Formats: sequence, structure tokens, C-alpha cells
Amino acid sequence: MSVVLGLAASGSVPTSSTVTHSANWFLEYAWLVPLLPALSFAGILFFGKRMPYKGAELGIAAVALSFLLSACAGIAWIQHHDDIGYHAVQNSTQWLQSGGVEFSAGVLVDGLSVMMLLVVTIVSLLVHVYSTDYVGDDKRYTHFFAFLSLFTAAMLFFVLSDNILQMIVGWELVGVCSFVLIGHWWEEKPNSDAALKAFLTNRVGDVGLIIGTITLFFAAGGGVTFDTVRINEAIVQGEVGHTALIVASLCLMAAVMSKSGQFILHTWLPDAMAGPTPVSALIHAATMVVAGVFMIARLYPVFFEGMQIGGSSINLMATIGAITLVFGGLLAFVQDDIKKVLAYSTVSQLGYMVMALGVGAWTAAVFHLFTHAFFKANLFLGSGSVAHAVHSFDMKKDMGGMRKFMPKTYVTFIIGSLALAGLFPLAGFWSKDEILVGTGGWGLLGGTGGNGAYTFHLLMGMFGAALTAAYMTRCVYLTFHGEFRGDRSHGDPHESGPRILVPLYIMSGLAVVAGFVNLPAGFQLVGDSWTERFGHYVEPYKSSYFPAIDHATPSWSLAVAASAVALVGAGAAVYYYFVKVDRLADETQQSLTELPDGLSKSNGLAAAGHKVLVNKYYLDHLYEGVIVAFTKGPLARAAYWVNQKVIDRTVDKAGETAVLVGRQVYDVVDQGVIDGFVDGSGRVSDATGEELRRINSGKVQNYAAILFAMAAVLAGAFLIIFAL
Amino acid sequence: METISDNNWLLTILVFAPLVGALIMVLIPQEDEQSHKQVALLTSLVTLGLAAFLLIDFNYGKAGVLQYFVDTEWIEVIDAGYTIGVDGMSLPLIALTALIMPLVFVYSWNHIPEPGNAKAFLILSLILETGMIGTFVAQDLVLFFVFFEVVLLPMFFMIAVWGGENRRYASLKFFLFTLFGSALMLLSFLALYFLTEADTFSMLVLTENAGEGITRGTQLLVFAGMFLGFGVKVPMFPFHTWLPDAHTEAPTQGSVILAAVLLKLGTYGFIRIAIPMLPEAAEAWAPWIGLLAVIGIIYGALGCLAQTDMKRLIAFSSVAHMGFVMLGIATLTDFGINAAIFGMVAHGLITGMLFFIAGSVKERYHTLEIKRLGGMLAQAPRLGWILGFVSMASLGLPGLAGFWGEFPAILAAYEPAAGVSEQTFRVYMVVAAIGTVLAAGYLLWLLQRTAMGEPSAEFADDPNITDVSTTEWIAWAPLLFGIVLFGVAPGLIFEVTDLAVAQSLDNCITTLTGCEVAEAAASSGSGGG
Amino acid sequence: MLLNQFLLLSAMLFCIGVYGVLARKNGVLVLMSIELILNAVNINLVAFGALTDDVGGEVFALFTIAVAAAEVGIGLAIVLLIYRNRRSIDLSEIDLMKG
Amino acid sequence: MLAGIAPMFGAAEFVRPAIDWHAAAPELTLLGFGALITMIDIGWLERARRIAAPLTSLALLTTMVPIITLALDGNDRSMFNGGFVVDDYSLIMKATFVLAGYVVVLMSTNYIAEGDYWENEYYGLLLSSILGMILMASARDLISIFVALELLSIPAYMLATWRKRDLKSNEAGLKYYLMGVFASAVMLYGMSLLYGSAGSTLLVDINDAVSALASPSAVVVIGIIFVVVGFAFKVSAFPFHTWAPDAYEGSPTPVTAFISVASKAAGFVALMNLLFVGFLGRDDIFEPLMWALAAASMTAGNLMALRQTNIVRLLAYSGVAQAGYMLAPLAVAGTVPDKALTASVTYLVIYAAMNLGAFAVVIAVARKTRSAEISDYRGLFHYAPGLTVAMTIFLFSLAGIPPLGGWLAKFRVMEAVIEADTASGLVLGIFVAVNSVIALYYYARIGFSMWAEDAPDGDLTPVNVPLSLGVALALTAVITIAMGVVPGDVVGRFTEVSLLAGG
Repeated sequence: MSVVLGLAASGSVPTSSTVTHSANWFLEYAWLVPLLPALSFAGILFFGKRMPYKGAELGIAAVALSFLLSACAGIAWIQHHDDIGYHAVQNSTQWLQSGGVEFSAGVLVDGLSVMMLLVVTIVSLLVHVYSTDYVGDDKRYTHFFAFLSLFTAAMLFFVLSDNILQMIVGWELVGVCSFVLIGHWWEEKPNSDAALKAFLTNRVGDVGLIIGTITLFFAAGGGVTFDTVRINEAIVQGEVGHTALIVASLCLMAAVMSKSGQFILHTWLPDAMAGPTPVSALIHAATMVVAGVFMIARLYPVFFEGMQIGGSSINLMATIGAITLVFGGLLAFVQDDIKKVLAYSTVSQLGYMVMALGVGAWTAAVFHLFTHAFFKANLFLGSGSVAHAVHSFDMKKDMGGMRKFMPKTYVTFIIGSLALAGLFPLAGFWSKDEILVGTGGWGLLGGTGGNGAYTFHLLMGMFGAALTAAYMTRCVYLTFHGEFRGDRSHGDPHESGPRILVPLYIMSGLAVVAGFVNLPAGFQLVGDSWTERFGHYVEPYKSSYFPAIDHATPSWSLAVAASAVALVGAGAAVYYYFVKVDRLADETQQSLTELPDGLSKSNGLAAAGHKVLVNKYYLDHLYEGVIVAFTKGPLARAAYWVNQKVIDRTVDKAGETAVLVGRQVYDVVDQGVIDGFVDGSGRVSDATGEELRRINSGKVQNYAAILFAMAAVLAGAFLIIFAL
Repeated sequence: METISDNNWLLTILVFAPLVGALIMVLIPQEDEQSHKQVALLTSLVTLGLAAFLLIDFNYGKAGVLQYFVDTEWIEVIDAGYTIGVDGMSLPLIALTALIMPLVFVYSWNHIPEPGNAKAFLILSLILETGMIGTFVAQDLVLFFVFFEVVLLPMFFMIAVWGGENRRYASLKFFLFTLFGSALMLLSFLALYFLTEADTFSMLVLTENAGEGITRGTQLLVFAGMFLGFGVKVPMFPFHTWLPDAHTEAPTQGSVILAAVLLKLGTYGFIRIAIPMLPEAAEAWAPWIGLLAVIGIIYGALGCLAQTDMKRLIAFSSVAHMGFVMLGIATLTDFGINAAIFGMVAHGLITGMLFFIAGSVKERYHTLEIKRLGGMLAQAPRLGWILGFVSMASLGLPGLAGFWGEFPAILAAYEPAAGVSEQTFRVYMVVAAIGTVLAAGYLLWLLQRTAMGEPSAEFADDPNITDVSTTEWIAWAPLLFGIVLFGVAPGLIFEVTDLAVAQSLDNCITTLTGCEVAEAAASSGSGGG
Repeated sequence: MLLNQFLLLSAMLFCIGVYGVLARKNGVLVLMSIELILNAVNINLVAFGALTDDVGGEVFALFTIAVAAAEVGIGLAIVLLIYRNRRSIDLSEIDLMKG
Repeated sequence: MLAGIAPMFGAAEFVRPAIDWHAAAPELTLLGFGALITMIDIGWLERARRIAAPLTSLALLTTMVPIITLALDGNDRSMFNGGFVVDDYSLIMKATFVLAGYVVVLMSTNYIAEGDYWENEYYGLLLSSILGMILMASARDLISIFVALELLSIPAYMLATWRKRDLKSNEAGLKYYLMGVFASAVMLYGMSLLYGSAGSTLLVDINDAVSALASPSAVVVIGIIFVVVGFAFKVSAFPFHTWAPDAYEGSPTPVTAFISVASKAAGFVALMNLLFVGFLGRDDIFEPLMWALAAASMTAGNLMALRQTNIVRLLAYSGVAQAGYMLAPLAVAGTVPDKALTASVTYLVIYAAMNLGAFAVVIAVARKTRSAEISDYRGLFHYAPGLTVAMTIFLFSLAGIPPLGGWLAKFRVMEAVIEADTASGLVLGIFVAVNSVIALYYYARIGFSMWAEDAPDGDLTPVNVPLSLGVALALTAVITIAMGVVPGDVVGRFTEVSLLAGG
């Protein structure tokens, strides 16, 4: 099994000097990590129902083992890195051969993949545990765990792939698991619709994936290899034509957009919330949806060259990311379903990551991926905990005041929200800050470096930060504050059990501390040996398969500015909800979720003359009427309208159109023209036969006449021919 | 050309064993259905055993060489020989055939379709098996032609007698279409015979000759004849219209055999006969074949979207899938042709399985109208999950067999053989890739409307709707296993076909880029991911 | 050389015979018309035989005459049979089978 | 030249032509038996009934003996200046005629016996007709061709009218007779013209004469065409087929089988004798002529067959189409004479087996249904599976589906037209291919009716197949299959045939 490639390759194929042979056992045998959940999938599938805990124990055990192995691999990688530097461990075996070319399957273990292993296994493990309670009385409990295992295996397989072909396999397998798990409650049509939509949208992106991969195979792999390292090296060494890279990166970008929910192909992601909440946490927040981000990171030279990231101030990837992050943030405002808020938030955060990659801030993107996995999973699991108690996800109808019933969940949710909002010193702060730094757009105010001056993207990022803080504030208020609006007929909702809470604690703990692994250089509170640890071990900038990117210098001023922006966003929302709405609610003795429109309007008209003069009202107006109302109102609504009516409609229409075209083609072309031609020729034959039958009139003298006439005609014809 | 003649009795026995079984069954009275079933199953198992022995004994190191080669006189006066042999191109297909038939018989154990008469039904199936295996081992054009046609009659009767409502139209259409193609194909064979100096129908010689001494114009014509013959069988757009009708009306077993093996006779003909014997014409025709192939991919998918009948939908999906196979073939590269062979096997397993499912659904619900179905997952969960699994395989999910037929074919279209327009094929590549989206569309749509949701009121408490039965499990398990096995370890097939395909392309007059790549890879002595 | 006259005569007889076969409704008359054709043939044969000094023509003619007799015998028998069964020998009425 | 007859004029001395008794043995044997049966009939009357059929069978089987010895001997023999030739070709055709006759006897035995008609004459007539056929196979002279033709035709007219009280049978006989006589009259007129231009009745001489000129004279053109038309009638090629459906439908079915197989084959034999020996140098006439006849026959025959509801009529029209296939090689006979001859002969032999078989089934089924309507074949499989399988074999063999014999026949035809390597040959090949498809439609339709539909009125009483008919069925079925699967040496013999021109 341990056939390590590398130096053997010759000719036009670039050598991979960073791939190493001898390595720590945990790195060598990293393939065990995905194998364990895969085996557990098979085990649960065939024997799960007969197990005492219906298969859950097998899944948990496997993932726990995987986690241990990953943790050991992480440590091993650090040692390995310290010993010999950034030398990936590749371990492959022949998979198939075609056209005389051998294709191998293998694992590529480097900082990036080890980091992913850790993220996936941690989140997966916690989600497994959480699920034993959350879907405890589900009738397809065993089945649920089987697919959780399969998903985990596929995701781990994907991140360990040492070649793009294998990545496609993992990519699609996670997609299928996502399909199955979104459609877990397939009895309801909306759920299966959502599952279909997710899969089909991803398939659209897969067209890009397939074509991009093929292009890379021939253009960069020389028609003989899919190996990521070798393809990357070939590109880094400038052996690959630029056109091919543009095509490849654009195609792969399409795949990323579908998988990682980037603007215009993101609509499946909110719908995917139809699946059980643990699934949303694991698949649609922490892991699967970042596959696209991971792929960009993995094949960074392709995008770096193809998108011309270096030394530019705008490019497609960064722009798509920027649009997505703002768009997603706006959409999160108008959701009533707590999971939808989080889903759009995920879209928005994925936008951050893609934007970061687009501006050349590789480490920032990957770091954000890392931290986001924890706090977003935390939030999802928290929302699930609440929903578990009230049997609904509707914040406006069925929640409110939940902090009284679920104080522990509340605390973890607050921590996750703060981390997401990017408040110091929680995880989100560090990673988001790094992204903003990485845009290199802070040059006016002292920040330096980066791969170009992506000022526009910086601004979008800042705006996004404000939005994030604001919509999370709204979400927290609607869910946990005010009065409970749900149905109390079955008694008060109560706190969840330990199997839900413990994962929440761990997640929120991670949401607090995850950011510390990559403190910015020059962070005065700790020594230099504690800063930038994440980037040091994860980013392969010293390896041969990574483009020469510039790293931006962190800037205190930017950190402060970004925090300020986030606080403003949060503050506006706090003012609106915790002050205005709360006050009104107290006055009216109602549990309100918004200020009634009519009230604010009449209020505004009545006070029109005073507003300009009275400072207080002016601010009030600014906050309420301009910032909050505008953002929350027209802008978010417009965005939502575009989202539902234009983009989503387009997606649906595309499906409907395909069916319609299919019908037309079938009815007109197939049944009409082609089959008609076939049947028609049959009918013509029949008719001709019928006509010819008339020759046989039954009268013998007619027969004789025909005989003689034909003889005469033939004779005449030949006589004429020969006479000529 | 080199051949290996060790153990050459094996193929003859393999081909005619089913026929012997059929003859034995002729002697058993019709009433004794149980014996018929036993004999049929036993015969097919013996055949499977022989095929297994073949798989074990086959010299994989020389997969490009015809093995178990027999070359004796058959019909001297027309220079037709009894020439049979197996190489890497035919081996997987033989194995597929030998595998499918016992499953069909197991399934038949308690699924003899209306109006009964197990004796006739099973005898016809066995004759079919002889015809199919014979086609794959024949190394003489006349012998090939005969076996190619032998399958027609049994299949005709299978549809005609045991088919559905509209079986008369469907069976005749099937018969007429295929005969039309093969009649013209025969003309081409004859032309080939006379145009080459060798005066032989031996495929070996004709392949070696590779169209030498035949003018380009003539080659194009001769190829056109074969194209019609094989293209109808595949079936390629626009000759496909017999297929949905035939499938819709055929009994389950007939559909399975039709999808799993019969369609492969056409594609096999392309790679075994048309292309190696007339490479120059193949090169000229390649863009057109490719065009029809991608039209087939899109068209088949659109056709699927328009269907209201589950079985018909699956049938149309065959048009699309065979489009991928033909696209691979049209590239004339060994990448492409390997992919095509893999695609054939995969399609055989997957679509065969889908038809089994359709048969079982029909048996339970007495309808295949998609509108009326629904909630299968609730009523017959295993059946529903198998449908889901096979749909996933059918839409080309990596890790399952279907993927390895599709993706490499698309891959090959990026860089077709030298002399074939690269631009054209890149367009085909994109179109084919888009076809995969549509494939996912119709299959998932099918899955959603049949398996998901609540069972319709009509069937909600129907006691007939039971989960997968034991015979069904026995018949299906090997297929399901195969779908996973070949999906995970595609090398099992690619390894067998690769040498043979390379060997057959070697002879082509134009040096194909695929070969160059192969040599480059071989000289560099390593492979990569 | 009188050959042309013979041939002309024969051709005329042939044509008359053909006309008779095609136009007469009475079965017996049709039989007679056929006899005319056969006689046209005989004239031809004898004339050619004489022209080429070959006895083959005469021999052929003799065979023709003999065979014609047999043919007409059969023909009359069939016509008689028809008459017995249908009370008519109008050929244009005999069309039970057609198409 | 003319050694036998000419001296009569020149010198007074008559030299008896040498007679090779061995060569004439088949004809003489048959003649003897024919006479014997006739005399027994005259002498014993009703008492001869029981032995008539066996005796006829014996006659035919005995006739096979000299045919086989001649074949084993292998020498080509020639008599009467080449007017009578025994070669492989003629022996194969003779054997075919005799065996076909034997099968017809087997088919007739119960049919005639149960039909309340006089039997003994029937067999006598049958034998004389067969005598005419085997004579035709050796005939290389206008006179002997003419005599053989009449010898085989005149008894057939009577056989067709055999059911004396049946109006349809009367009509069939009348039509067959009138058309036959008229056609042979036209043909005779053509022969007389050919004789005139050659000055000899020997086909070889005629060949010399007709091919002497670069452009043929009007006499030759008319002569050839009239002669060919005469035989085109006999083989029921379109548009000279008109009599066939009516005669087939009205005649007793065994007679139909006989006419459709043996009589048609005899017509082909005559046509081939004429083309290959007499007109070979004039391929500018007969090739296009045959091409047109072949193409028209197969197309029109198939199209007309599509709409038939009576199986006998359907077989008649299919016979027209089959004639077209057999004529197709003759359209390239000037280019590849050996191949063309081989192809046509092979086709004839296989056609004889499969068509006789089909008629045997028709006879067997009619024993129960008393009908030949295709609708009465519905559900045959449910009560007569054996007959159904047999009929399936014959029909699909006629359609040319491997591995049944018909495929080899068609294969050879295609082979010949392709080998000619001419555009017209190729087009004819495509005609054959496309027509195979059209033909399949109606054959398969019957197959469908038999296998897949329900028996009318649900009547499932089995069909009682008498032994002799069973033997006929088995014989034809075995030959049909064997010809397709292991034709081996039998067909091998056909390839060596060439028409021995003369002395």
C-alpha cells in the first residue's frame, strides 16, 4: 500500500520535491481516518438495527477513533514540519489504468489536510453525540447514523485526496450524503424538493468541476496525471498555458460556487435546512459546504494564476465572495426561521472565505474556515437545542424569551454569536480580521502588504461585519429575549439534556479559543513563537506546490476599525430590538418581534418637525429609519426579493424548462418526427401494397393483358435503347 | 497476429452450453415447470462456472491477444470460418452476460410473466444466451453476423408473447429496426470481403489489413453500412425509437437482458469491427458519431423528463447512457474506448438492475405510472433504497460503476485521436458534461416521485406491496455488489480492456495520440494520480 | 425470298391471337386464339427452318403441334368443368379470387 | 454439328445418336414408374388406391438412386450434341425436384385421400410433372426445354383443378391454365425468332448467334425478351405474377406447394439454362432485364404481401418477392457468372425446403381450422406448439434470419451482387436488404399471431398431424435448419456448379 510517488516522475511532468517518503506512522497511515467511518457505515447499514444502540455506538466509536488518529496526525505533522519542513506525505497505490496511463489513488497529508481532518472529525464526533438525543426517537435513527458515518468518511476521503479525480469522488459522495440527509424526512414534499434542489444545483457546478478537472489533466497533468501536487508544481513552474488555466479556474469556480453556496448558486443552501439540525451543523455549516473553499486552497496555483490574483485589485473570485458575503448577510435579516438565519449567515461567511482566497489571503481563508466550523456548528446545534424544546424553528411564532427556559443553551448561543460577529477576543475576530487585512486595502490607514489593493473588497468585508453583528443580535433577541410566544399548552419548554449540552459546551469552548492558534504577528501580549502558528503549519508557502503569495502585515488600526463597525452594527440592532421593541412590548404587554410599521410611520409623521432639531430624534431617525430600517427593510427585502423571485425562480424555472423542453422534444421530435417517419414509412408501404394489389383484379384476361403489355413494353424499351 | 490456442475447447462449450440446456428442456413436458426452472438455472450456472473458469484462466498479461483461439472451417463455400477467441475487449462482456442470465433465471423462479409457459420462456432465454455469448467470441464476420441475428428471434418472441399491452407494435418495431440495420451491415461485411485481397471474413486478418487498399470513398460507404447496423442496435439517435417501445412492453427479464447485454452488441461491433477494420473511415465519421452521441445524451435525457411511465423513463435513459459510450468510442482513443467498454458493463449492471426494480414495482403496484406511485420508501423501504442507490449509480455517481463509463468518456473527448477535430470534440465534451446534470435531474425526479413522499391513497393499505423478497435479493445482490465493486475498483475492468484496446488501435493507420501518451507513460515508468 | 411475307403473316396471326386472348369473353374462343398464336409460331419455325435448311424447325413445329393438341384438350376439359359448375364460360365473370 | 439429324437430308443413312443410358436413367426410371402407376390405375381402379401413394414415394426414392450414382461418378455427360447434359448443376436440381416431389407426396397422402377425389391419377400426373422438371434440368436445347416445360406444366394445370366441384379450384385451374398457355405461346414465339436468327435449336448455337453482333438485331431482342417473359411467368416474377395468388389460393394446398416450389424452380432452371448457355454473350439485354425484374419482384411482392389476410395468398406474394431475390444474382450473371449461378441454385434449394415446410404447416393447420385465414392462426402456439415452432422456423427462414437456412440463401445472393462490384449490383444489394425488412413485417406478424394472441373462441383442441405430414414437416425443418447452421458439403457441391454448355 505504501507506494510513495514523487521523484520517479520525469520528462514533462514536474518533479515534486516537497513530497516525502519516510514519515511518522500517523501521517503514513492517515488513510485509516476515512476508512474507519466508511467501515462503520457498512457496519451500521448491515447490522445497525440489531445493535443495542441501533448503530449509533458504532458510528461514534469510529469517528472518535478517527478523531484520535487525526489528533495524533496533527501532532505528528507538527513534529514532521519542525523536523524537515513543509514536506507533504503522499501515499498512493494504483487504482486503474487506461490508455496505458496508470491512475493512482492515494492520500496527500500536509498541513491543510491534517487541519481539515481535525475539523471534520471534531465536529462530526460532537454532532454524532448530539444526534443520539436530537433524533433519538426518529424512526430512521439507524439510517441517519449510517449516513452520518458515510458523510464523514467521504469528507475525510475528499480532504485527503492526492489527486483531482479522487477529489471528484469525494466531492460527489458528500453531495449524495447531503442529498440523503436533507431528504431525511422525505415524507414531506418540501424536504425532498430541497434535497433535489441541493443535488441538482451541485450537479450544475459539477459540470464545471468535470471540465475543469479534465482541462487540468491535459494542460497541467500532461495527460497522464491528476496528481494535485504535480499539477500545482507544473503551474507554479510556469509550464502551463494561461488560457488553459483561465478555463480551468473558471470551470472549477462554478463548482465552488455551487458547493460552497456562492452568489447565484447559493439558493439550495437555505433550502437544505429542511434536513435535521445536526446535519445542518455538520454538513451545511462546518464541513461539506467548505469543500469548495478547500478545493481552491488545495489547487491554489490554478486559481492564483487563472484568476490573476496577484497584483490586481479586482478579480472574479474575490468579487463573487464579496457579493456573497454582503448578500448573504442581508438575507439573514429577513428570515423568521432561525436555521435560515444561520444558513444565510453561512453563505455570508463562505463568501468571506472565497473572497479571502480571491484576494490572496490564503491562510486567512483557511483559518476562517477553521474557526467558522466551530462557532457555526455551535450556533446550529444551539438552534437545534432550542427547536428541540419548542418543536419549531420559527423565531417569531414559537420562540422568544427562551433564556429563561434554557439558560445553558443561551450562554453557548451567545458565545457563538459573539464569535460569529467577530468580537474580540473570540475566534471570529481573529480570522475575520485576518481576511480584512489580507485584502491589502487598508493601505491608506497604515496596513501594508497583500497581493493587491482590494479596497472594494475590504469595504464589503467591513459592511459584512456590521451586518453579521446586526442580524445575530436580532436573532438572539427574537429567540431568547422578550416573552415566550409559543404554545404553552404542553407545559413550558425546558433545557436540553447532557448529550445536547456537552457538545454545545465543547463547541462554544472551541469558538472561544480557536482563534488563538493564529494570533497575528506582532501581537504584543504573547511571544512570537505563539503567533501565526496556524499559518506556519498549514500554509504550504514554503513548498513547491504553492504560488508565491505576499502576506499582508496585520494592522491594529484595522482591527479596531472592524470591531467598531461590528459594534455599530450590533449596537444599532440592540437599540432597535432591546430598547425600542422591548419598550414597546412592555407598554403593550405583548411579546413583539418588530416595531409595528404603522406606529413608526405615524410616529415619524407626527414628529417630523422636531426631528431635525432634536438631536435625540435625529439619532433615533438615523438609527431606526436609516441604518436599521433601511438595511433591514428595503435593502434586505430587495435582496430577498431578488433572491426568491429572480435567482431562485431562475433555478426552479431551469428545472421546469428542462422538463418542458423534454416534453416538447419527446412529443414533437421523437413521437412526431422520428417515430412518425418510421410509422409513416410503414403506412406508405401498406398503402402502396394496397394499391399494387389492385393489379390482381381477379380477371384472367387482365392478367394476360398485363403480361403481354409488359412484354411489349420491355421489348420496345430495349429496341429503343439499342436503336439509340 | 499472435493468438493463443490453449484450452480452446472452452469457448465452444461456453457458447453452446445454454443451447444444450435448451434442448434438454425441449424434452421435458411443459407441465413440469419446476424442472424447467431448475434446468434453466442449472444450465446458466454451468455457463457462469465456465465463464468464471475463463476469468481465472485468462492470461491477463496478454489481454491484447486472442486467447482460446479456434479457427476451423465452417461454411467453406463462403469462406466463413468457425473462428472464435477472447481478448480483453470481449472478456468483460462475456462475463457480464454469463452473470446476468442466472440472475434472470433466479428472478424467473416466481416471476414467469403472463401468459405463463415457463418452458418456452426459459428456452428462449437460453437461446438468447448462446447468441449473446457467441457474438462476443466470434472472430469471423459471418459467424458474428449469425450470432448477432440469433438473438433477434428469441427477443422478438419474448416481447411479443410475454409483453405488455402494446407488445405487437413494440416487438415488430424492434425486429424490423434491428433487421434493417443488420441487413445493411451484412452488405458492408460482404463489401469488405471483396475489397480486401485476402478473401476472408476473419476479423483478425481484416483488422490487420485495416482497410488497406480500399479507397477512401468506398471505406466511407462501407463504414456507413456498419454504422447503421451497429447504430440501430446501440441505439443511437435517431435510430433509437424502437428501444423505449421495446423496453416498455418487454417482460422484466426481457428488459433486463435487452438493456444489460443486447444493446452492447452494437457498441461492441463498433470497437471490434467497424473501427479497427476501417480506421480511415472511422476517423472521417468520428465527428458525426460524436455528434449523434451527444445529441443522444441530451435527447435521451430530455426524453426521460417527458416520461410518465417509469419503465419508459429507464429505457430512454439508456439512449443517454449509450450516448456516453458512443462518445467514448467516437474519440478513437484508448481512453475513450476503454471508457466505452466500462460504460457498457456498468450500464449493463445498472440499467439491468433498474429494470428488475421496475418489474418488481409493476408486480406490486400493477402500474408503472409515475404519477400514481409514491412513498415506496415508506411501504417497501428496501426496494425504495435500492432504487435510490441504483439511480445514484445511473446518474454517474463517483464511487459507483456508472461514473467510470461517463467521466473517462468525457475526458477522452478533450483530446480525440489525431486527425479528428479537437474543437468539435471539446464542444461535445461540454455538452456531454451538461448531460450529466440532466441525468441527475430525471433520475432524482423519478426517485422523488416514486420513492419519497407519502404513499398515495390508492396503494396505502395494499397488502400486495411488500418489501424485497428472497428471490429478488438473490437475483439482485450480485448486480448491486458489482455496481459497488467496479465503482470502487474500476481497475478490475480497465486493466483487462486496456491492452486489448491498445492492440486494436495499434493497427490504425493514423497514429493515435492515446497511443503516444501510453508510450510516454510506459517509458517514464510511473503513473500518477 | 419469301421469308418476310411468312414472318409478316406469322406476326399478324400472333397479333390476332393475342387480341383474341385478351378481348374474347368466351373461354372456347380464347382457346382458339391461343391456337392461332401457336400456329403463328409454327409458321415461323417452318419458315426459318426452310431458310436455313435446317430440319430442326420442322421438328420443333411438330412438337408444338402435338403439345398444342394436349394443351387444348386440357383447356377444353377445364372450360367444360367450369361450364358444368357455373353454367357459363364467360371469363370476365370468373373472379372469385382477387387482390 | 447437327450430327444426329442433318444427315437425313444429306445422305440416306440415319445414324442413331449415342445414348448414355446411365445419364438418362433418372428420367427413364420416373417414366417407368409413371407409366406403371397409370396402368395400375387403369387396371385395378379402386383397389389401387392404397398403394398409389407408397408407390409414388417409391418411384421418387428409386429415382434418387441413379441421381446419386451419377453424382458419385462425377463425370459430366452430354448427349444429342449437347442438347441433354448431365452435370453437377443438373443433378442438384434433379435431386431437388425429386425430393420436393417426395415431400409433396407426403403432404398429399392424407389430403387427397380424405378429399374424396380420385387418387391414382393424381400421383401419375404428379410424377409426369416431376419428370418434366428433371428433364428441364438437363435440357440445353429449345425443343427439349419446350417439351420439358409443357410436360411439367400440363399435369400441373390438371392438379390445380383437382377439386372438381369447388369453384375456386376451377377458377384456379382456369387461370393457371390460360396464363400458362398464353405465356408459353408468347415464349414459343420468342423461341421461333431465336431459332430463326441462329438456325439451330441448340442453346450454344443460339449464344454464338445472338452475341455475334455488337448491337443485337430486333429479332434477337424480341426473341430474348419474349422467352424471358415466358419464364418470368413461370417463376411468378412481378409483373407476371398475377396468376399466382389466385392459382395458389384455389388449388388444393399440396398442389399449391408443388407449384410454388417445384414449378417455380423448374422455371428458374429453364431461365438459367437459357441465360447461362443461350444468352450469356448478350448480357446487355438480360442483365438490365433481370435487374428490373428482380427489383420489381421483391419490392412489389413484399408490399402486396403486407395486406394479405389469407396465408396462402400471402405465401404467393412472398413467393413473388422470393423470386425477386433469386433473380437478383442473374442480374449480375454476365459479370460473375459462376457466383451468380451458385447463388441462385443455393437459394432455390433452400427456398424449396422452407417454402414446402410452410405449406406443410398450412395443410396441417387447415386440418383443424378448415381455413387458411391468418386470423385462424391466432393462438396456434397454445394448442399446437410443435407446428408453431415449425412454422416459425419456416417463416423466419424465408425472412432470412440466421441461423435458419434462408440467411445463407440471402447471404449468397448479396455476395454475388456485391462481388460484381458495380453500382447496379450494389443498389440491388440494398434492395435486397431493405426488402428483407419489409418482408419481415408480414412474416413476423404471423409469428406474433401464432405466439402471442389468443386462440379464436378459446378452442384449444390439438391438431391431429398424420404421420406422413409429420415426416414432411420434420424433413423440411431439418433441412432448413441444417442449411443455415451446418451447410457443409451440401452447399459445397453447389459452388462447383457451372452450366455445362455443350458436348
